[in-house]
Amino acid sequence: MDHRVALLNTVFALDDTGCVTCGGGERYLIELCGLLRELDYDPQVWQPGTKTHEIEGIRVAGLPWGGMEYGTLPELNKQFRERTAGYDKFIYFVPVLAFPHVRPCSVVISHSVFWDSPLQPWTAHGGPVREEWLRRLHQAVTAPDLFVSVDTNALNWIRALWPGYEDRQVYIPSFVETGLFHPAEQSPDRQKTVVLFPRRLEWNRGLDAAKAAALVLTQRFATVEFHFVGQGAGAVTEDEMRHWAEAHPRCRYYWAPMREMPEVYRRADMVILPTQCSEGTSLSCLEAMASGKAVVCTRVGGLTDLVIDGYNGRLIEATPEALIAAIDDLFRHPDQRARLGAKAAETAQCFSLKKWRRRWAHALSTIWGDLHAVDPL
Amino acid sequence: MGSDRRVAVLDCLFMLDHGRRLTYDGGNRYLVNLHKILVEMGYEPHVWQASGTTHEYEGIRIEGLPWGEGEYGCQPDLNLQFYERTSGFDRSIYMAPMLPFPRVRKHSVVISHGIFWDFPHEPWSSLSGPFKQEWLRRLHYALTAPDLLVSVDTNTLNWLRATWPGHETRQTYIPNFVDTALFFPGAPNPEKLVILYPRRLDPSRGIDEAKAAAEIMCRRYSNIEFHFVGRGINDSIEAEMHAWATAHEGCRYYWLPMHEMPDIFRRADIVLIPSKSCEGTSLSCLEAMAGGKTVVCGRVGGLTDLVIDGVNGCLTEVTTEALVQVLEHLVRHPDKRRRLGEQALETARGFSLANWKRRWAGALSAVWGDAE
Amino acid sequence: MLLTPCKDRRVAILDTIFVLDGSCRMTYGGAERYLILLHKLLVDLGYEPHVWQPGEMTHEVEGIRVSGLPWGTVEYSGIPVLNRQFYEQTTGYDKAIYLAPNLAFPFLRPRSVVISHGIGWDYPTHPWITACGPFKEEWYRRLQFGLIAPDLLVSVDTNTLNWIRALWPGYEERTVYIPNCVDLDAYFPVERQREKVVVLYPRRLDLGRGLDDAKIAAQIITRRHDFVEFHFVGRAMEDADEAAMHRWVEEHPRCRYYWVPMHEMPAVYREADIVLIPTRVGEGTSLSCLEAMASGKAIVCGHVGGLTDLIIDGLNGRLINVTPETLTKAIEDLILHPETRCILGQRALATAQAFSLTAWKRKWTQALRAVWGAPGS
Amino acid sequence: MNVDQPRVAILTDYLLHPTDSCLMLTSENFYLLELARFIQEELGWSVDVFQVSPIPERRFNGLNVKGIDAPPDSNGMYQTLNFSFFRAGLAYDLRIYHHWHLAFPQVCHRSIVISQGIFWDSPAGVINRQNSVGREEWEKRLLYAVAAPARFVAQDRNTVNVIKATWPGYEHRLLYLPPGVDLERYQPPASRPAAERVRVLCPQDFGLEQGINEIISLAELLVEAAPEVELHIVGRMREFSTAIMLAKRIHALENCRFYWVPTTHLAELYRTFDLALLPYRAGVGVSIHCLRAMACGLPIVAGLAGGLAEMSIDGWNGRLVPPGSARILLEAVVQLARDRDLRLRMGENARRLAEGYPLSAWKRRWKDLLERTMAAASPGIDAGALED
Repeated sequence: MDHRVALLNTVFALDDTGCVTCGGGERYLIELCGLLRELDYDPQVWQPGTKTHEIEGIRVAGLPWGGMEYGTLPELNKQFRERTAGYDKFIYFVPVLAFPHVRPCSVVISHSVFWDSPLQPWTAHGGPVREEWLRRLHQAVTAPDLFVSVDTNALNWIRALWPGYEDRQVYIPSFVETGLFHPAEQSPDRQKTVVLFPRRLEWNRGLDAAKAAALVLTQRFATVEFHFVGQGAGAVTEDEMRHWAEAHPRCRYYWAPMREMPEVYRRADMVILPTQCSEGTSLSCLEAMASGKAVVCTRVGGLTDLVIDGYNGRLIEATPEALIAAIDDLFRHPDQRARLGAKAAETAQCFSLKKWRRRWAHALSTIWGDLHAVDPL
Repeated sequence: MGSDRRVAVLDCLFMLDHGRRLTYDGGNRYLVNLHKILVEMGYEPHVWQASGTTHEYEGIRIEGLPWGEGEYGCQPDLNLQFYERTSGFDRSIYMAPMLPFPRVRKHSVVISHGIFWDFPHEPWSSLSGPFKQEWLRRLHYALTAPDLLVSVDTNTLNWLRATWPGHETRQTYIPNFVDTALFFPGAPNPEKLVILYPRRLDPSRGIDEAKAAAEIMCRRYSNIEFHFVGRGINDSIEAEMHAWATAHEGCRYYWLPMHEMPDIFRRADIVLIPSKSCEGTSLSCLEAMAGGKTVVCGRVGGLTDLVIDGVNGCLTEVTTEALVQVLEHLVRHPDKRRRLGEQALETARGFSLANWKRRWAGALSAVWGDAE
Repeated sequence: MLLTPCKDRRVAILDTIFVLDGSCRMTYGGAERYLILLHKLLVDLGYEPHVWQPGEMTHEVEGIRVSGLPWGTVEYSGIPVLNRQFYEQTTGYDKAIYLAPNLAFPFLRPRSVVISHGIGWDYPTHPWITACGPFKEEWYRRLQFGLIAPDLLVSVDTNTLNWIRALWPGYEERTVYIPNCVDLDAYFPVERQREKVVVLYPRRLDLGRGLDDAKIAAQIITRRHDFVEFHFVGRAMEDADEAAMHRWVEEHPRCRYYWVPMHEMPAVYREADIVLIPTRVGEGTSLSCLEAMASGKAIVCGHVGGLTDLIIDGLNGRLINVTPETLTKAIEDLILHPETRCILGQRALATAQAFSLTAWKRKWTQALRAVWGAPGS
Repeated sequence: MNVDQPRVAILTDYLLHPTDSCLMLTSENFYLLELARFIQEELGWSVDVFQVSPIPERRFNGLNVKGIDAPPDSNGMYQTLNFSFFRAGLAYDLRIYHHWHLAFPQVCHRSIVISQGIFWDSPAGVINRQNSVGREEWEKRLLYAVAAPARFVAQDRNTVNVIKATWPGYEHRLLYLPPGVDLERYQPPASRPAAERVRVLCPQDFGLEQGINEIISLAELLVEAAPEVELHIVGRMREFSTAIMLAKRIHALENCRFYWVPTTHLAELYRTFDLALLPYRAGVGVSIHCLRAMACGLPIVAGLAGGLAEMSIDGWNGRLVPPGSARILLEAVVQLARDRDLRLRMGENARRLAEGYPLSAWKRRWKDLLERTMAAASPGIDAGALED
């Protein structure tokens, strides 16, 4: 049996020094490669680019990638197909990579319904452009042997549009390292209440709603502090954010490397994820939950797979008003905060890395088990 | 191709064996004459049509075929029945444009009698969306799949070229014919000026405009007579026409068997062909021209292949005002009438049966390559 | 959103069929229960609701005035004539509620609210999913109108809202998620020790609800484990189907079929150990699921529609892609592990607390205030 | 469900006549019986067949044949049949859709769809009679039946190529699994002595596109052109009344006969012929008739259609002719009838070609496919969710 697995990725985000910046996608990929190794597979990653990198022990080779068409990368897809002619197991890291060609025994991963934004060109378009985009999406969803979705949202969306392919679809929610992210042993400083926004500084992650809430609530309560912890799309965004935070009392902006994040979560009293769109089962949300924090999430995408409103967190409408009301409520009721946080920690156990690995191992065995090698002719 | 001389001919509604109403349509005459050519060329034509029985018409044996449901103006079941029955045949002719769908034999010819989908009341003209598309798809197949498309007018070919260009090498223009032995000039009625409408009583043939013009003209001129000669598609239309003619002085309505038509033409002074649509190189027009009459035609379909305005007849918009204007002009200028009539006669000679046969023989030998 | 306060307290409500003409008999399905609750809430808030439905007669049931309207025919899943009649009848009203999106086409009263009970077209044999071309487009057009044209869309699950967002983004401001609720006084757990294990299927007898899968699972499991009983409790759409079900249970030992009036259902749930909600298609935040949760039962759900808003796999129940195999496996796991059953049941009960009637009323009150302004002001 | 003995449900349209208990003698049904027998006898699994019929249950040839009373709709689609089978099929471990057009709108999990060839390539076919909306719908559903099941079995290369050209990007879901012929049973005779008469085998399912009218026209032409040739139309029609009509037409032809024989006698019968004529026009996958005839050492005259082209190399093991013309058939048949050496040489080649399709290989491939499909665990449940 050939143990090699060819994996096509969009691109590992690299910072200026050539080190990988750990966004959710990158962490997912690194964990997945780790799991594959443990299962005795040998993962090889390709991505658009010209150079070959070695990232966390994973060999990442560059491929010419041509241009983008209707959100897909046909040239990259073709190059990948040609370079991996000798392989017989494949993973396409996002659906747009799985067009026009998928190989037998291939897996495609959906990380979210990413096209639910009014700014997303394909949903905004009508007519033949949208139809063509949908056709390609349909193919990327139905052609692979296994479609792995991190949330039920994508599966339900697909079912309501193209029903009848459920048998080859599987829901594997994201993971959290419960060993790293765990509740604090002592309760945090009672003098202040820290509201944490642990996301990238992006509109679709709800940055604007969070800022609006910070303005109102720091005015309203003298003991509230807002911490914005995350990178921006560039230095300019981050500088802007820094200036903004400096201009507003008890608003702070910084970012911490991955290894310090557990502590950042533990220091918070509540965590807000006011996502506007394009969300799966967010790693940040899971980490906050594993840290035993009360989370305030919008009811967008995969967040509803993690949070049940009033049971293990708050699920709110995606407006600043709703966000303010929810934070206000939690601020006034520390007991509720504690209760939700405890339930959240319990919930996070269902999304442990260990379970995630077992889910993936099982899913892969259904298509890559010994009996499922390529059909001989 | 082998030595088999048989030709399978599929006709749609050569003779309606249920209604017993012969409409003396051009189609019948066309088939009879085509049959004659085929026999003369040494072929053995076998004719099928949608019918429950087998019968004979002018010496032609016509076999019936089940025809199934009409779909999008086609009779696919009739077509398939024909296909199966003629498995031993090497040559076939489809007498009307929609008949070749969905399947044609090799070495087949289809005949277009003119564009018939340019009338808003025609069921397929007014459709849109997928139904129209499907109708067009079938029309496209029927006109492009056979080895040869014979069109009676240039209008059809021009439309096809503009719509689906690139098929020109498999298309040919064979205008209709007139039997000049039957249709020849004669002296009209000296007392009255007779204006003849020799067509079916059909809106697409301009019957309503002709009637309105007749009313006006008869009011203005006492020495004019309008003759409407043709059948309606049902009894009530004919009864209505009778009532109308009785109520209007100078207007007459009747219809006659085919063999008496040459005489009718001879007795007329002016012949009206006020078609608004669905027209090829009209036989009636050719017959009137062969009779040396002044023809007044609508500017549609194949009529423009026959008539050049002011040279051998008049072409006009089909509105009551326009018809009245043209007719008045002709009534007042007998010289012009005579001149146009002479030129019409001259023109008609070019559309003789002999020429028609020669054209057909040429076309068939080109596609079948084995005329004796 | 219109915030103009209105003096008129009347609310026009359009329902499909609430009371059957001639019998005065109500079919206590989920939709009927919803209407009763909503009607009561409106009255409590000081409104005067008036219900219309297709039919010829006027009824008074449970204190609700119901008037009949001519309905014409069904077109593209909608009832345009009924909609038009309702519109004409309620010209004096300035508040309206449409109990389903297909009722809200083509005419809408100002300040109208539409309720979505979940996505019902997510299966290949759905009449409009199987359609194509312009007909399908027309169906989509009307569906979209019914969902987004009213001033407020109340959805019982996040799935519907996420689906809409990914297909027609930009309408989020006019939508709100109000999950269904459960009467925690009526549905509660009991302590019990016994030998046998009762598996309950408390749904309508319907393929989409997983009846066929449940029957096969019952057959296999009762053969393997003699201490397990299966109870199928629910009505079918047709008498013949009920008769067939009666025959089926006679042939299968330890399988039972019956149905009970609404008020006896809590006892039926209490009697069970495991509850199956093996939905394949067309589900919102199922009342049956909530009732089972409130009864503290271990639940096996299909990962479909709104069920993922209620259940987190392995935390407070099981989520599976329903086939006879997966269902059998999930049930068997629970049969063999009483302690797991117990934990899942406890957590389900805790979760159910978040879906109380009080919470539901609060959410509805807020939502209505947003579109109608404060009542009586 | 017995773990030890998996249960297989096969869906077809008509294995038996819907009301009379006779087998519809078509190439596809021979295939189905062979497959069912193989699964039952050699894999030891159980098989039930579902088909269109008002009769709920019948026994045929050791098979339970279950009827679903659901004829096709006006678009030629078997929606109701498919749906009823979807429900009934849940109780089985593995499902086989014996025809492509039966596998929509919904296939069960763990299903195999078999294509019997490209069935819409006739102008007279059901798809060509639809408008654009109807054709779009057909296309959508045909793609669904390729993309949704666990495996889509194509028996001929034509199907593979058409799918590749129509929906590029789905070819990996196909499994090319050519048919097999029992080479022991279907063998050429020890010798073919020269005879006066030339006997032509015309195996027919009487499908719309199998050229029965060309055969009859050929018979008429042969009276003059080659009176020594006799045509034997072998097969059974679905409807008795149409069979009578056909028999009457054929009765008038002295050089043409029409009959059928039980499957057990087929091999023996086939050996007595000199060549086989399959003037199929369209709608054909691989033809088991063709393979059997070749295995018996008969040169074939075949129409250039569907999967037949794969079996016939013009001038080597027979003639591959453009379909639809009796005259072209005449030329090919007369050529072979007049030249005994050519016939024998081509017959040997035909046998050689058939030897490339042994039944054993077919069985091995099916066994492999069935076992793989059977062994596939469902990804639809997280087996470890309840563990720590």
